[in-house]
Amino acid sequence: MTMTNGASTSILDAPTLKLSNVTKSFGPVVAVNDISLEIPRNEVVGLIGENGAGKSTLLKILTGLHQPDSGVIEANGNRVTFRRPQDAVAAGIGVVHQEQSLLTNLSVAENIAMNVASSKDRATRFGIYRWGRLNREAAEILDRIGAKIDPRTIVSQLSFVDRQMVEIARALRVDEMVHAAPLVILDEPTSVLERNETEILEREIRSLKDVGSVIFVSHRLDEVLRICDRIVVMRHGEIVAERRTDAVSEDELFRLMIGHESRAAKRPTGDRSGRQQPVLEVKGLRRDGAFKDVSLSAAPGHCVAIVGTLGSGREPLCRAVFGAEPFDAGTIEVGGKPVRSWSVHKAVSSGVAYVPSERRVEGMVGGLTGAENLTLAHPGGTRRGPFLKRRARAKLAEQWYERLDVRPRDPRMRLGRLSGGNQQKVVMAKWLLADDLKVLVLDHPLRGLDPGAAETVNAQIRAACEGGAAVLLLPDTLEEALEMADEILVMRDGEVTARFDLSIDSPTTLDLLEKMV
Amino acid sequence: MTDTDSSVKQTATADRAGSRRLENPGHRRFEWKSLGELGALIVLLVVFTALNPGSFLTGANVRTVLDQASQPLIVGVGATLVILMGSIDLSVEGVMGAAGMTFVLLSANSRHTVDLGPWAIVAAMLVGIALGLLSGLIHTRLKVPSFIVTLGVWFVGLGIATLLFGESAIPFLPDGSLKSWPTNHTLGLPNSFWLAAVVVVAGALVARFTRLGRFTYAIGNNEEIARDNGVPVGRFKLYVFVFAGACSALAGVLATLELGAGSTTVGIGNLFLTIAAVVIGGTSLGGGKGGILRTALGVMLLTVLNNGLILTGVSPNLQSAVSGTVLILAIVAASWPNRSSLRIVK
Amino acid sequence: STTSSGGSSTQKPIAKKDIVLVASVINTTNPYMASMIQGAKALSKKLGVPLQVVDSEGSSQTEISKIQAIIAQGKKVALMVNTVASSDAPPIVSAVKASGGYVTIWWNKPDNFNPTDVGNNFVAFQKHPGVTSGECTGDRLADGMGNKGNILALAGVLDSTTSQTRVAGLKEALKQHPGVKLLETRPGNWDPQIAFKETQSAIAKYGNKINGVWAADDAMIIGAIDAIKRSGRINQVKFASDGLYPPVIDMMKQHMGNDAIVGETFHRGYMAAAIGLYTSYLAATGKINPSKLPPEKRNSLFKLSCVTPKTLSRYTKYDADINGWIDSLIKHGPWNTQPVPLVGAGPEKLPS
Amino acid sequence: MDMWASVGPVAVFIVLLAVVAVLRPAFLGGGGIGILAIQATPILLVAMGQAIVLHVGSIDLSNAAMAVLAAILLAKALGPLGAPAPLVCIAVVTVIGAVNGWLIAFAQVPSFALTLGTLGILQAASLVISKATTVYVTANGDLLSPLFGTALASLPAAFWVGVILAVLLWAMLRFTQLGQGMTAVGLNETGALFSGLRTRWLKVLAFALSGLLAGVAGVMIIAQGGAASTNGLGSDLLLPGIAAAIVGGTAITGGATNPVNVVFGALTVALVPIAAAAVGVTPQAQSLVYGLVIIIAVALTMSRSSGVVK
Ligand SMILES: Nc1ncnc2c1ncn2[C@@H]1O[C@H](COP(=O)(O)OP(=O)(O)OP(=O)(O)O)[C@@H](O)[C@H]1O
Ligand SMILES: Nc1ncnc2c1ncn2[C@@H]1O[C@H](COP(=O)(O)OP(=O)(O)OP(=O)(O)O)[C@@H](O)[C@H]1O
Ligand SMILES: [Mg+2]
Ligand SMILES: [Mg+2]
Repeated sequence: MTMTNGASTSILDAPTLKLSNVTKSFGPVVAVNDISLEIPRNEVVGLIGENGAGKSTLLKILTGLHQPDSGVIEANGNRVTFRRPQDAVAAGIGVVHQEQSLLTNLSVAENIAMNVASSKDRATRFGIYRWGRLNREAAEILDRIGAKIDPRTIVSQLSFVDRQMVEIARALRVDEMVHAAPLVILDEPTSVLERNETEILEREIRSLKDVGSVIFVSHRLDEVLRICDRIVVMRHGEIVAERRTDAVSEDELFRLMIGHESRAAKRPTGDRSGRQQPVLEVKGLRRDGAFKDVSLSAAPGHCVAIVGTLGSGREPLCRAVFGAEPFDAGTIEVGGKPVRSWSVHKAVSSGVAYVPSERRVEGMVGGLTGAENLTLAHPGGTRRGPFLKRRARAKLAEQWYERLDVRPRDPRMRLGRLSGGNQQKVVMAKWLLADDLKVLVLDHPLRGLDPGAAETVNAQIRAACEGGAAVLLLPDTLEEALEMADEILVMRDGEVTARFDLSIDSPTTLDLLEKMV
Repeated sequence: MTDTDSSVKQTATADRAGSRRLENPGHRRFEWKSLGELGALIVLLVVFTALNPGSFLTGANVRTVLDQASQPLIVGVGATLVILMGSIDLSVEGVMGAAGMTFVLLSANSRHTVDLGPWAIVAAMLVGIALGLLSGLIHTRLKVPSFIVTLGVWFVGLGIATLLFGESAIPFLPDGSLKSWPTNHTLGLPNSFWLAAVVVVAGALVARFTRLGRFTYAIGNNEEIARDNGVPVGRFKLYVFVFAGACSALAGVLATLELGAGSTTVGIGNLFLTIAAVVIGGTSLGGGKGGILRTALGVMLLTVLNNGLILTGVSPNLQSAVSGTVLILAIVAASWPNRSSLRIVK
Repeated sequence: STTSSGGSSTQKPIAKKDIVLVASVINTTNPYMASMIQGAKALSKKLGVPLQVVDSEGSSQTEISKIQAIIAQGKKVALMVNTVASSDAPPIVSAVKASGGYVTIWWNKPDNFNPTDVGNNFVAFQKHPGVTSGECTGDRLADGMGNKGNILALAGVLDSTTSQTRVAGLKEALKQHPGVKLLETRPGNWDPQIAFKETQSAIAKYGNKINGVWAADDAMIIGAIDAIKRSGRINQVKFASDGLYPPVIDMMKQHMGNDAIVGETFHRGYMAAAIGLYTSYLAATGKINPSKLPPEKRNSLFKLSCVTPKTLSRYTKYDADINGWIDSLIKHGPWNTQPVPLVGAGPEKLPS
Repeated sequence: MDMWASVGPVAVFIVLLAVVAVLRPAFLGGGGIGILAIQATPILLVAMGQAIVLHVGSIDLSNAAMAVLAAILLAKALGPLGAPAPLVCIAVVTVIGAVNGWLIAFAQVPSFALTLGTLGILQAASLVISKATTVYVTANGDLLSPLFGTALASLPAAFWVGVILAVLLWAMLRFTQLGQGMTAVGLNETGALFSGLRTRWLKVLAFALSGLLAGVAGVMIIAQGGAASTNGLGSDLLLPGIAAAIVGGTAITGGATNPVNVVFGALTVALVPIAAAAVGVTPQAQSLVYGLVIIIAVALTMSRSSGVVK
């Protein structure tokens, strides 16, 4: 993949993309404040910043989803205005958004071609689809990134990871379409990827660098340092620092982002004597097609992490414990009592809590206020009989907002309006405020959180342990598992392949990986 | 029912939950389901044939059924596209009335108004297109839910028909070639059915192979994501409403030809029948899933049912109950295998 | 219900200038309804009293609310209402009574709800007997079929008393014609389109067995005739129905299908509307005192005539001179005007 | 924006009323408001039921048919049962509504389709129970006469019953756990489910309430007419009911309802035909005017807080 440089020598000096004084507000919130930035050709620029710093907003401006209130954008030396997403595509900008943006009822090929189909007449002629060509082109690009996906598959049939690969394929397609150097924007593409997919992506990013440039957003600082040439740090809508990768450390980046030093996470410090009656006991649990013969037990204050690759069945297992999915055989005991006709409602009222990975849909009701979300599951003292005590609720919410540093500190704001990290804090708080929390099931609780927010949430998890709850954790990374857990279960193809009691064993990530694949 | 943005994402979750369970995803379930409806249709055919040996499976009755199915089939093509897009069109009967009345009054008729010949059909279609455009514009520009816009346009259409009708005598079409065209046979089947078949096939091709069709599915899946993917959502919504208006208008002309006279209520009964057919066919009212051929199957199912009930002599007082029960059984049966503790249906 | 006990509360006559005539019809597109509006307009012009027409759009709710809206404007109403459903009568009457207006109801009212129970403001209930209509057309149809063969009957809306009495009359008539069999009664909802579809289905079911079609009114027979025409059997099937609507007159005049339409009844929307309105008007102006009227003038059955192709011309003359007929109405009063004089007292009895 | 969502329906109604008052001053003087309230009462009751169902993100196409069924049952039962009859009839349709909700929640079928089916069954039930004729109240009719016979502030007691029910519903949605749960279900059913709410039962409850209010509407029909029939008074409440709910600011997408505003929605919907007739629109053009005014009223009153409008 090399680009004929001859045609574009004249603009070779100009940066691929240049922003000058770009500002964007949503009502009172200034999401992007007077930002000037250059993305030179053949460079990978890392964009980091805590949740709500304005990263996604900036990128949405670059891809025609938002119009800036003021400021100038130049692409390859020419001033441009992106009124619609197609304008950005036409200028050679491809994007993987933070939230998945595939049309799940259409085929992979169609999704990959969607922008093209709506702008240029490559895939359609006189409004008529050329299915053969669509499928061929999609197959080529999927092949290039090593994704074994049939382009005719309907997206809803794909796993989350495969969907992400399709998104990436779509973003990469721009380089085939334009003659100028492409810019590919990746907004937290790795937060849902497993290790090997991430590696493929890294390889792709490097090869893209040869022809164009990349903007890469991630909260995993090690990743950013590995992949990027240059790192831009955002805070409160502004760029607060810009560093070359070789001249910066992870700690420094952390400080630049958050404003203080990292307080390394440590294991929860509950009573871990193991003699205590387990508060969660799973015996021989089986769900056809998902997991089988899973047994585990967790005492109060105990944190059990489950690691495994995609399809290991750990997610359905967690959902079964929470009553959100049925199981075919085996028993679950919560607080010493075996559960019968288990449902989410029963789970919640017996003190089981679940922080799902799909926060916006499953974790919260975006249209309700933060305070309402907080008290949805365990209204406790905020109601009298069937009636709500609105003042008591407001007070409780303010306390928790304070404790978890939720910003903006206004519990009357609709939760959907908060940034992801702040939403996640409220979702955690919803469960933590229960009087009698027994089991806390956490599915990727730190997904998409900035390190600062991650610390807050981690602290809350530890607090829950101290309060006597058992934690069932599906961590983002193996490191997270090693840091947080008392016990690690490795799952593969629905079965537990290994158990490590961290008070006895001290496995390395390699030990874990070995049992996973 | 219509979904919010968030519930569209909920559907996505439900999909995911479904796919988690499926050993071999892809199109298998899809086909099983449509076979189910086909099976139901065959069962009905067998039952009614057994109950009415001499009268049900006769050439005359088959032609009657196909003729009666023709209007809902045509309306169903437009209705399916609108529903696939996640909207709904309640204006069907009003548009049929307005278009039908326009057609009569611009054709040779007993009131001797004007005779534009075939241009009367064009004018009627234009009325339908205009009403579709009205719905689409109000819906996309003023952001009023399609449910309420088309409810209003239903009355607007009826009002236009009533105004056109005025206070004079019923306008009749003269006996002759045009009026008898729908029930005349070609290759043993009524022309009305052939017309409907052409519209259904054309609609199915549009849905599968054109930008209009594919974008309709895209919008139905998730309007915001479709927009982010560069689909000009407003424009294509407008096209679909116009398309649906044209379908209703065509059905209105056909109904008027069949009746041989102008009537404001010429579209009566088509709305609920068509929507029931769309649903029985398996097109999701939330949008994004389903298809025109499925609706055609649904229309045939309901038409055969109605016809069969009449032939079998079921009391007219009970007929609506039988149709209602069949509708409920059909949707419950269709969604029974998909039940799960997390599924959201509106 | 809201109606208080009756009696004859005498109310002062209302000055002509304070009166507004109101004619409430079920819709505006059915020929019978159109004719009712015509009659109301002609009477209004003749009397020099303003008229408001209420289009109920087939809905009880709309009917009642529009009538009440007119009452709310403050004028005294002299009302003629062809009720959408018989259960509409009590609320309309009580609203009119409360405002001091006068109402005459045509065609539909609850059996146990009578003008005499309400008082002067509910002047009268008037109709043409349904049984007579059904008997007349049933009889002609059977004769027209040569006293043998099978009949398909199309009724109106399922819960309409008008339709039910006409069907009862048909069945009564058929007792005299043992050779003629009633295959089935289907609901045509007073609608040509539905009647058309029902007839189509019946043709599919009975095929050539259908020798005659009877309908509870002409709107439906129009749909039925069309369906039979399309099946190519217009020359083999006979028709009879009620109302002698203009399109049916034309078909009869053209001897469609060898005089396929063998029986009709003659009564007119404009006559009914004008009689009803005029009755209310007379009460409003104090020209009649309802409480002094004999029972048959409060709950009245008016004549309807049987029409055959031979006698058609005797009746068509009236339609050519509606104003002339209105003159004769004003001259002879509501109960004595040909061809629709009062013939009896309600309630109508169904044949056992 | 939020401000407008709460006063929009009132404003639209007042403007419409003002137009009528200016063009036909006699309307207000002649007790027009009282008449309007009478007409609005059944619409209001059905519309509130619809609003609650819309609130949890579903729709009920069968509630008008339930009102008619309740009226027919009541006409038959009032004589023999006397005073308990209205309660019995309301209970019957409440159960029918609950069954609707149960099927929708537990068989997981779309409410639009299911209630379309129930509509057919209820119509047949009405026809069979009434033997396809009008059923009259034979005795004890005076039990219900105070509903329209007595007036408070020149509005009939029946209307105030509707208003009180609206306020109760409003309080339920705003001040109770149950109401908040319903809101959560309407906004994001999955999220509500994952918070441990009994979402399915909340839906059942919404449909049961729709049935209950339809039952009360049935009582009003009998109180007004003293008789009921399948195609008579009440049979055409479905569309005005939906229109009133939405003109009253109810979001068709769920989660946003103010029952008190539905009162003004019902008044507006009832006023349109009256106003059209009063202002002198020809009968032929009235349905056209009705359609346009409803669209405009909704365009003015609907809350557009959620981005996507379907
Ligand atoms: N559509 C919108 N309407 C209102 N406010 C918005 C909107 N989009 C973003 N914001 C606000 O703008 C700010 C920046 O949000 P943005 O999504 O750009 O943050 P981010 O840096 O991408 O955070 P994260 O790491 O959580 O993805 C936040 O305060 C957010 O609440
Ligand atoms: N038995 C199975 N048959 C077919 N596909 C399966 C099966 N089990 C899992 N899958 C596929 O694997 C995907 C993810 O499975 P699962 O949720 O169990 O993985 P996980 O280990 O929880 O992943 P993550 O690390 O993302 O939490 C599902 O979407 C599903 O498509
Ligand atoms: Mg972001
Ligand atoms: Mg997973």
